[in-house]
Amino acid sequence: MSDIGYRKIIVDGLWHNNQALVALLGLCPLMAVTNSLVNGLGLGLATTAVLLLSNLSVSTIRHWVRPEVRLPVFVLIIASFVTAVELVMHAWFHELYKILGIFIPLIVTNCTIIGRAEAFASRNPVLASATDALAIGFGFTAVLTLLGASRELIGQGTLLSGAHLLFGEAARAWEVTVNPDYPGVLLAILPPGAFMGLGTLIALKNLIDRYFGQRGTETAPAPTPQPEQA
Amino acid sequence: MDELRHPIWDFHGGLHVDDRKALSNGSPIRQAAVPKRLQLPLQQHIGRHAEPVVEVGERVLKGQLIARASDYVSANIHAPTSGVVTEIAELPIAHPSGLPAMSIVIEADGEDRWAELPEPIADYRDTDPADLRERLRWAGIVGLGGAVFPTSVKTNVTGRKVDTLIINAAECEPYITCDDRLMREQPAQVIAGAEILCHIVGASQILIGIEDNKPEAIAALRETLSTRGPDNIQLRVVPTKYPSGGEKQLIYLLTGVEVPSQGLPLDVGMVCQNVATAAAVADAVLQGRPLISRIVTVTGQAVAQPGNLEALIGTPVSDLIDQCGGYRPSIHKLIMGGPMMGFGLPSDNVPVTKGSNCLIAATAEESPDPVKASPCIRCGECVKVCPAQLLPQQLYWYARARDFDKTQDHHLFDCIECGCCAYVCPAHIPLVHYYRFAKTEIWASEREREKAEHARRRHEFREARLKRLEEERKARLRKKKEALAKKPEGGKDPKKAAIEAAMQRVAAKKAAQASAGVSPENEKH
Amino acid sequence: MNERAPSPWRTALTAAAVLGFFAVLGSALVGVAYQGTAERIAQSEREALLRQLNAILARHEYDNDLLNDYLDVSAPKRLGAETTRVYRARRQGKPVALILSPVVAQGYSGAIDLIVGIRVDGTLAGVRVLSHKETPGLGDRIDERKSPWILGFSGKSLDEPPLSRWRVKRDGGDFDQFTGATITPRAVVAAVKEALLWYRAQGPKLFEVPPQVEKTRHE
Amino acid sequence: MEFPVASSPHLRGGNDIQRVMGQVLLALLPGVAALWWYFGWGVIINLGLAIFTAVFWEWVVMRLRGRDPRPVIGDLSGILTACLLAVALPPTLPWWQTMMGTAFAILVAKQLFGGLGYNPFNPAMAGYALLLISFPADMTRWLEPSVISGHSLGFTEAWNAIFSGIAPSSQGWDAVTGATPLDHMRTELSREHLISEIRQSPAWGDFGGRGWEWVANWFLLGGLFLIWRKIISWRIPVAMLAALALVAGIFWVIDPDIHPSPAFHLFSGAAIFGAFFIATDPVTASTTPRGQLIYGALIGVLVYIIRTWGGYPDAVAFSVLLMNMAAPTIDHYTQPRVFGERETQDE
Repeated sequence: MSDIGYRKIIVDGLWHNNQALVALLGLCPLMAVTNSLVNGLGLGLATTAVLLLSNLSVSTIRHWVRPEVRLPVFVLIIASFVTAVELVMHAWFHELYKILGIFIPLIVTNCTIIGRAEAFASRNPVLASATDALAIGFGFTAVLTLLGASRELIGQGTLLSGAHLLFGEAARAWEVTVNPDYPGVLLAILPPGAFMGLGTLIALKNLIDRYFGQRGTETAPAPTPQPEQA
Repeated sequence: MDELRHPIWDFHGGLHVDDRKALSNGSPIRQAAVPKRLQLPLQQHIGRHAEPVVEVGERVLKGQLIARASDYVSANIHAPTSGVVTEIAELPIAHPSGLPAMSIVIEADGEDRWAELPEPIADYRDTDPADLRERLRWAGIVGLGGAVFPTSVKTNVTGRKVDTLIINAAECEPYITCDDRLMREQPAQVIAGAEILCHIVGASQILIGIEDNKPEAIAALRETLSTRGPDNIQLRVVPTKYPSGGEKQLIYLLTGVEVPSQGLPLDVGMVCQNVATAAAVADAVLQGRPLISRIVTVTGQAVAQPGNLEALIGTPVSDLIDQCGGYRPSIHKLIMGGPMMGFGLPSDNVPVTKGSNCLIAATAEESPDPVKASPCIRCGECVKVCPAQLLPQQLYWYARARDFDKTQDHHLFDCIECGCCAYVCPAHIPLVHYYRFAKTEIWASEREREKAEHARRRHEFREARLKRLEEERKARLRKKKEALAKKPEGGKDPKKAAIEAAMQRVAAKKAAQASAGVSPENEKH
Repeated sequence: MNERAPSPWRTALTAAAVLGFFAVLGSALVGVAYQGTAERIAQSEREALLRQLNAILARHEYDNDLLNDYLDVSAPKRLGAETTRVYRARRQGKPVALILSPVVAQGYSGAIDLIVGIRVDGTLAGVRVLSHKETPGLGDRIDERKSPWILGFSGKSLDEPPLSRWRVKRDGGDFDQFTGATITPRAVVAAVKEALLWYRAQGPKLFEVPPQVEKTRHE
Repeated sequence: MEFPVASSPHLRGGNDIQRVMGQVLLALLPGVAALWWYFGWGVIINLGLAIFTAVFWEWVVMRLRGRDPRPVIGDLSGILTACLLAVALPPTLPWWQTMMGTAFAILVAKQLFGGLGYNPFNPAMAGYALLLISFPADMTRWLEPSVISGHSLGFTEAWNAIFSGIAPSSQGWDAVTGATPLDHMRTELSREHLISEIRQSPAWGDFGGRGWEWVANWFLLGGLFLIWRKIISWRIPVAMLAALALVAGIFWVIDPDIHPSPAFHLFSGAAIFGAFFIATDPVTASTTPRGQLIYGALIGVLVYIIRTWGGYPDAVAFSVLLMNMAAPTIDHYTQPRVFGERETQDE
């Protein structure tokens, strides 16, 4: 346990074990809120916050919790943090909170969080667990943001619309309109667009993996990724 | 008219194909010339191959038994003419696999001298059906419609009640006219055979099913029937539709009774025999002749003079083609059997066998080469024509995906491989090919499973036996120790004791084997 | 561990204790978070509501505590909703405008909640959509984020245009409909007209009622 | 002599996919001609655009997959998809929308799933749904039939409208476009007009809208041709139309003032076209005989439900796509009884 490669934790969390693209976890909120960049980013950050807090606490208490009550305890911890995060968002990001609606409390059901608590934090030291939480969280956030951005761009031809919801009034001007005459492909911001968008992102990731995988074998034997030491 | 009083039930699906029978149905049956060299494969029937009873160099007479049925489901083979056995070897035969098979080769001496034949049984009505079946078994008669199942086995209805004998005269495949000609020229022979079969299976009535595209044959049979006394034979004319000659389809057409899925006609109290088989039965019983020849339709656009030949079993296909004027230059394919269910011959250097009812020398227009299959569009044409009411496109889908459990759920084994689905398929998918593939795979895995099961059982027996032997050995050692302890001085000669012990061991081993039911032979395979 | 198996009772009790401990801990965390945010949340709610109202009536046009000067009225026939809250804007004690929330219109696929501001002289201060279920791309252009159509109500009254022309153009009125969708704008126009008619009937006396205590019926 | 061998049967029926698709294309002709008559040249331009796009993308995909594109384009299935889609589009739809819808139909709905035979959803309707959801305003902007407006779009007018967005009249789009009968009916009903009042408008014919009902009739003719040629089975269209008529009939009997008659439902919108040309797409429909009845009937019921209570005026595309998803399940539970299988046999 002492020689955990932080580099590997980070790369796995962001890419090889990306929760949205590889593990296909947390898809319900992912599909539902990614109709704009800001919504995606907002939910991604909220999820990351919960993930970090839950990983930290689970890792801290990992030696004291009996196996038979482990899962209920984890759920308790996660639910508490989610409620706290929800309250905080309600207080300081009111409009975004209204838009994200039910998906904030639903973070509690996001399998990523209980999954990381169980698979990683309950077996690894605190610092490693925090790293894992951040890597996984940012990996998830990146997908949400990317999906939100592409759906927003295709759907209504803008980027960063509603940035003030997250970054304050000053960000109102950040909104980019690519082409004012763009009619917008509504399908992209409606639910079917989420499925197609996510499918395309998964395909893209596989394509990139294959491309580098092939190139790697052609030039030099790339270090084969070790199976995760859990 | 009998047939008018009875409804004809129409089965689901089927095809109206151009029957192309006019090519050959006008030609009376001719005797084919006795070839110089005859090749008789040991397996011309369903079941185990026959065992040769002659040796190379041996002289044989016409009708002499040259290979004996080696099992219950097997058939005798007789010499079709007199001559010398010159070879017993693996030679190419007419078989879809294209693989060679063990055959007996006879060099004809041209004398065509008959061997001594068994007495005719003229009073067959007073003869025990078992004796008549024995005669059919001796004569090596198999189903001549193409199925080549031993007739003596099929007519063994011991313990089952049979009320109807169906005589299959439908001859539904295009091109084939050998049964048609037989009925036109020898109707009495056919009827006589039917009556003998009726007596053997103990049926109370005979129904002859014939397609309405053979008016002359219908007339000839009717004429013969009209001169007969008892009225238990009915001729029923069915509309021409392929595959009305399928056993289950014909039974349904004539009686409205469905043979159960994966069952036999016997399950509904019926036995079905082909007309040519009936004629062969009449030959065997009334004249004591074995099955050494059959009528073969030689037809197709690419043969000069299509016709029907009575050919000795073992005659090379090329001989028959030559006797019909040879190929035309447009020859493209040679098919044995009907165009729907027959198989392509890679070469004409193969013999006619008991099941060879037809040879089609086809031009490319008649029988085009398969084109590249397109994807299935699930149009459902195959569902419409399937006489077994299957879902051919689903079967295809699962067979292709090697999901054989699903193919069986979709009743793969009710498929009669009639080819209707492939005929109508707009995507040109060789559907029947996929079904055969799936069936073969399932059979193979079944055999594997049986083998594994067998091996497992054997292993268990062996383990049990070894354990018992070990226990016995320990017990003996204990006894010996006790005996030694009791009699330290030893009343017996130690050598003698050792021999006795060895003998005991052998006896124990034998007993163990016997109790486990494993004989050394069984252990070998 | 292996030699001395703990009694099942002991195991269960320890487990229960651990679970209980974390339950208390979690509740404490939520409690603290609630305490820390309650005030801020209330403030955010007020700010959000005020932003909505200010979008209709600019901040500088009134000087009273708008959020606390309201009536709850029930006029379902005119305003579409069982209860509509009426905020009363005043400047130096004089009536300026009423803001009605919600006014409900029956759209193509369900209710459309509107917020309608009416100045004391009977002209419209503004109309906005609070929520709707209209078909994306067709009826949803009543939303100011999709098209400026809804902003066109500002300054209109029952005299300008005249009452008979409070319809969409297709029906011979003054208001644009959207291509492909007539039902939605028609419903909104009708609802706004009804709200104005309600105001005309109730008149300035609405400003005289003391701030909300009970629901009063004003048909 | 040596001969080539092949698997039985050695005979071939004359059927092939190209012939099937070709006959469906042929059967579209009367309906297309009627559309052209009532709505002008835009119909033909749309067809051309869609066919061009479909062929282009099929060619590209086959090249990318390293296969010969000719047999795939030659089986006419892509062209048929393009035609079915184009026929359903408003005749002045901007060119890039037509091309986008066709590209989606061919690339995503058909080729991404593996091409002809592997697509779970009807490609033409998938393309249609994409366009309707994305551009509902353009997609519901239909010209008035020439029998009402007294004017049929000439080639140049249609060309300009499609490629430059120039309205084919000096008074703008509103002067030449109108609500489709279904849309009109629903709008008027929402204003609490009675059907007897609504039907007094000259825009109404015998069953549905003037002009529109004749388009439906000509598609019906093409559909009957397909049944006669045994290209499609009667089950799906009959079940679909009967179910639609039955449900509409029930409501109509309850209150004919606010529920349009069954005949209106049958001869308006895409009911007839959909029943014969869309729902019957063999790849995506149910294939068992009983399954086809269920599949068709459920489409009919869904059409009524979505038309009456849904967010879009017509419903054939959505109903068909929804039932496409259900087709494999329906097939599974409606396998025909195999010859000789006992009725009582439990499985």
